[in-house]
Amino acid sequence: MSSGKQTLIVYLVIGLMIGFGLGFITPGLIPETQVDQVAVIQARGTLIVGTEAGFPPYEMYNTTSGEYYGFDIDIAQLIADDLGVDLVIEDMAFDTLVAACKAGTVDMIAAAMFLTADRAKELAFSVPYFISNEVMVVNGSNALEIDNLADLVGQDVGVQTGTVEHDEIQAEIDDGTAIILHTYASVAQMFIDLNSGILDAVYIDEPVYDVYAELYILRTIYKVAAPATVLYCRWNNPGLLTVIDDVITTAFADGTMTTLVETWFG
Amino acid sequence: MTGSGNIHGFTLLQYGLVSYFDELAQSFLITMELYIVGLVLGFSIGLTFAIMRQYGGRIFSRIATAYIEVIRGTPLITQVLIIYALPVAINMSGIASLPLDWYYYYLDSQGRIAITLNWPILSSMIGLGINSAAYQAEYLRGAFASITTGQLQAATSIGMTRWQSIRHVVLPQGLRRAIPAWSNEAAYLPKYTVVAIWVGVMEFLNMAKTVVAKTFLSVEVYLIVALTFFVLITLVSRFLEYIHNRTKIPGV
Amino acid sequence: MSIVLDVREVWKAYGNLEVLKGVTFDVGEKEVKVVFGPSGSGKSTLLRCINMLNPPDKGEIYLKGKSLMEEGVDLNSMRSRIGMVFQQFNLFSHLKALENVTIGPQKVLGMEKEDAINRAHIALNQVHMMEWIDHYPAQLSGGQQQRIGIARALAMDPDVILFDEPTSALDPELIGEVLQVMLDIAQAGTTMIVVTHEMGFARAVASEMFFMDEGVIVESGTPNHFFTTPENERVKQFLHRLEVLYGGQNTEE
Amino acid sequence: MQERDFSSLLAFIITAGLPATLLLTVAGLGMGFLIGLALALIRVYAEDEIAVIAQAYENVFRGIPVLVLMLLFLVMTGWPALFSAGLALGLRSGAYQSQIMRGAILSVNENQVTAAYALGMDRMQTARFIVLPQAFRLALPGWSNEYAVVTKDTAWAGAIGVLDMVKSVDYLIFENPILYLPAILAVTIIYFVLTYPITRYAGEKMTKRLSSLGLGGNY
Repeated sequence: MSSGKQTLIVYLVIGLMIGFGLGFITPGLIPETQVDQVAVIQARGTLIVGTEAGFPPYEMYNTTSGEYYGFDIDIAQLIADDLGVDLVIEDMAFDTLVAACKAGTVDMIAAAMFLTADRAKELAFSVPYFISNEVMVVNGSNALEIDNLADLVGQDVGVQTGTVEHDEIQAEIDDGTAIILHTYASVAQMFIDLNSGILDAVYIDEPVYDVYAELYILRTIYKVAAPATVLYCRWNNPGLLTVIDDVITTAFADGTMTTLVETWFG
Repeated sequence: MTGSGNIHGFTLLQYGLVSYFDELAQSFLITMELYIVGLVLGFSIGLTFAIMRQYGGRIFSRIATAYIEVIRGTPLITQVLIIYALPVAINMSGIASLPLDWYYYYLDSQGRIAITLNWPILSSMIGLGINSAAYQAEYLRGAFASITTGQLQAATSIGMTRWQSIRHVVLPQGLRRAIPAWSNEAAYLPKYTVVAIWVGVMEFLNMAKTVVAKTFLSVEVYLIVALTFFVLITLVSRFLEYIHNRTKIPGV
Repeated sequence: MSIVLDVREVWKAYGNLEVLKGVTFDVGEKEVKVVFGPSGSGKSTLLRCINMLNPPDKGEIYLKGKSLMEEGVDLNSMRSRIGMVFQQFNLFSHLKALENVTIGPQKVLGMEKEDAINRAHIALNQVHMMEWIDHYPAQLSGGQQQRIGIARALAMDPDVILFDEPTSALDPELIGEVLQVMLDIAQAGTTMIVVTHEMGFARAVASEMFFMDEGVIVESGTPNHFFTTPENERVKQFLHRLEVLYGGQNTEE
Repeated sequence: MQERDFSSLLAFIITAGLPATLLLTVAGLGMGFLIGLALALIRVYAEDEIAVIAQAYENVFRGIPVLVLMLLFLVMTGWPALFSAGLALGLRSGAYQSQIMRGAILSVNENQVTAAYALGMDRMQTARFIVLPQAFRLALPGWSNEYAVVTKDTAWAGAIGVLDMVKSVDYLIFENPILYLPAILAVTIIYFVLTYPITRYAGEKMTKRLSSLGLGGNY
């Protein structure tokens, strides 16, 4: 092969890479128009909700019936009912949820997702529907005690990729604390690894810890209030956001929310 | 695509992806570590099985064939997960309590711990090694098989033992002949190091996911990852081609 | 007698190597022309030039008065009127014997399947291969394959068939059956150009023979002329070598 | 919570995870076939300038981990994970199948083309009736290999949320962590059952059959 042809190939390859990248970014250069997402959803007949279904008791998968269930699923169902459409759950890795919602794969995220400034820049968020804590979990036999995250020096800590807990540990590492971070897509695998000794600690939402505490002998060594839990949807469809907010407010007003919280967290 | 009306193409600079360069570079070292150890391990195991399959007699040849077929017939992901889960299962069953939170590290320029080896990384390396071994064994065996029996007979005729003739006649010729096909396997192995993400190793793609989780620049970051792997594989491929051309022997 | 093929001053070179240096001859209807000569003399190239598989550099070739060298000639339809039988048979390996013969009439001449099969049956009968039509080429002997190759050419009902050393890749005991078929179709009135060293065949059916050497026709004449009074020294030597190789039968009579 | 024994575990993996695995395999292979065939024809028959584009396509899609491709398509297209995974597998398999087809086309004996031209066939007819039918047969062992590769690579789709066999293990181990290892072993065995018989059949029987047809190996 001549060197001229080789150069040509190199240019073409780079061109292809940039080309198929730009091809998808370009739509972002066009000013966004407001979309009546409610009409789209009602025409389609389904509300597509993104979640990560390995997060009890918020969202789980029933291996017998093949259905998704949990606190968030029930709330999503309330919204689907209000819209008069069927609920469709798209289960995906937690760290891809925001991108998937932005790209339009899902209409809404219901994944025990906390409200953060970074996420709010990307997606529109509902009124809070739940408040919980973040807890650092160790094995029952582990004598480790900490006062703050900086005391975790030299510890193997597991988090789910893309969670606020992940952010906090990463920020702690960036500040110079020598924490050994393990990131997981699957919370179930994370607890198995905690149990088998690969991890020293797991940093996770308190309600999830409560569920796993029934399976394993666990202990919390650190607790901090978590940001509010909200639902997310795209910015450019105020109609859908209004419906979501209305459903949550109504659920608080008529006692539905209290029942749900008691059912799943009681 | 945000409410504040950002032009997506410029967010790359605005968010300062550049500030994650250190983390990404460090995780890239893990990827390279996985690649090199996997390749070397794969070559050692692969060479052993190639010799066993070609010259091992009935039993050893059967064993080698079974190994190669089973590994080639199952996904790398489950292979790594099985290796990873073996001691985990032992610990969970309560039979023994294997220490799995050991690690080797060095301190980087900011004094942060940079992990070089722990159980997730080691199990990924072993997984990559035994997987690659099956493919490398097939390429090596193909090269050995292409050496005529005349060469072996000639070796026997001057009184060499079977092992001597393999060591001094088959290997020098066979390894050289295997280079083109072997290079292909060697050049494309970096792609498969991302399997380590399944067991939580902070390799390149996993760090990229962490950056995405903070910046939400998913398209940009994944494009950078894609481009990095593409450039890496192209460079390795070119390098091996260059080595091959430099070490040619006429008639071999 | 009308001229079927007219070859005028054909030149062909591969790079610096001149293979054909002005070859001129013609073939009349129902004539059999035999070309022979040492290897590398350009015999095969001549055949490949005639059906434009390797177009000549210069010269003229006319098939029934129509030039093959003109610009804009539909070469494919001209080729379909020139049959070719190859040294290595070149049967289509993925097709059974019958399909090898029908594919030309069906796909090139656009015939209906039944018509193509009828025509193929006639051709296959001529080469005595009807029993073997369901076999793949790899299941046939070389002689049988070559007979299918001849049938494939015959089924196109071409104006002329070119034979490129049709028996030289065959084991000696298989040559006879192929030569017999070639004799039969020659006697049935097929126009043929045959590159061969089978002098017995040449003597039996050739209307004219050409001796080629170094890209030119050195000598031409009837079989009788060659076997009794060849003029050129190279021809004499070549015929003598054939005699040594294949025995004295060539110069009997 | 539900306690599971090995057979009900196997039943769950098969009912919940296997359909996506099979669907992705079929989609990836099918799409890859069309792309691969087109690219191979371009590389063999088209002008050099265009053939280089096909080559660049191959290099790009062979040089990127399939999981990265899946993630890229997921965040770019806004399609469900299953589609993104299928697209990634198909585009990538196209690059590999192009190489398989190109090798097969090039190993069709030159004699066959000469004979076809001598019969009066044009380029298109020769490609369609002579070269491609033989090339498809010659490509069979390569394809059986690619089938195994695509089948195994569907496992990556679990990482972007497709409920395949590997992902189904995630759901199981929440309720039955002790089944972690058995479940992965079961998935591995199912993959082996899916791939091995076909590659073995194609690898041995098909090669023998091909050489009995005088195709492959002889030339």
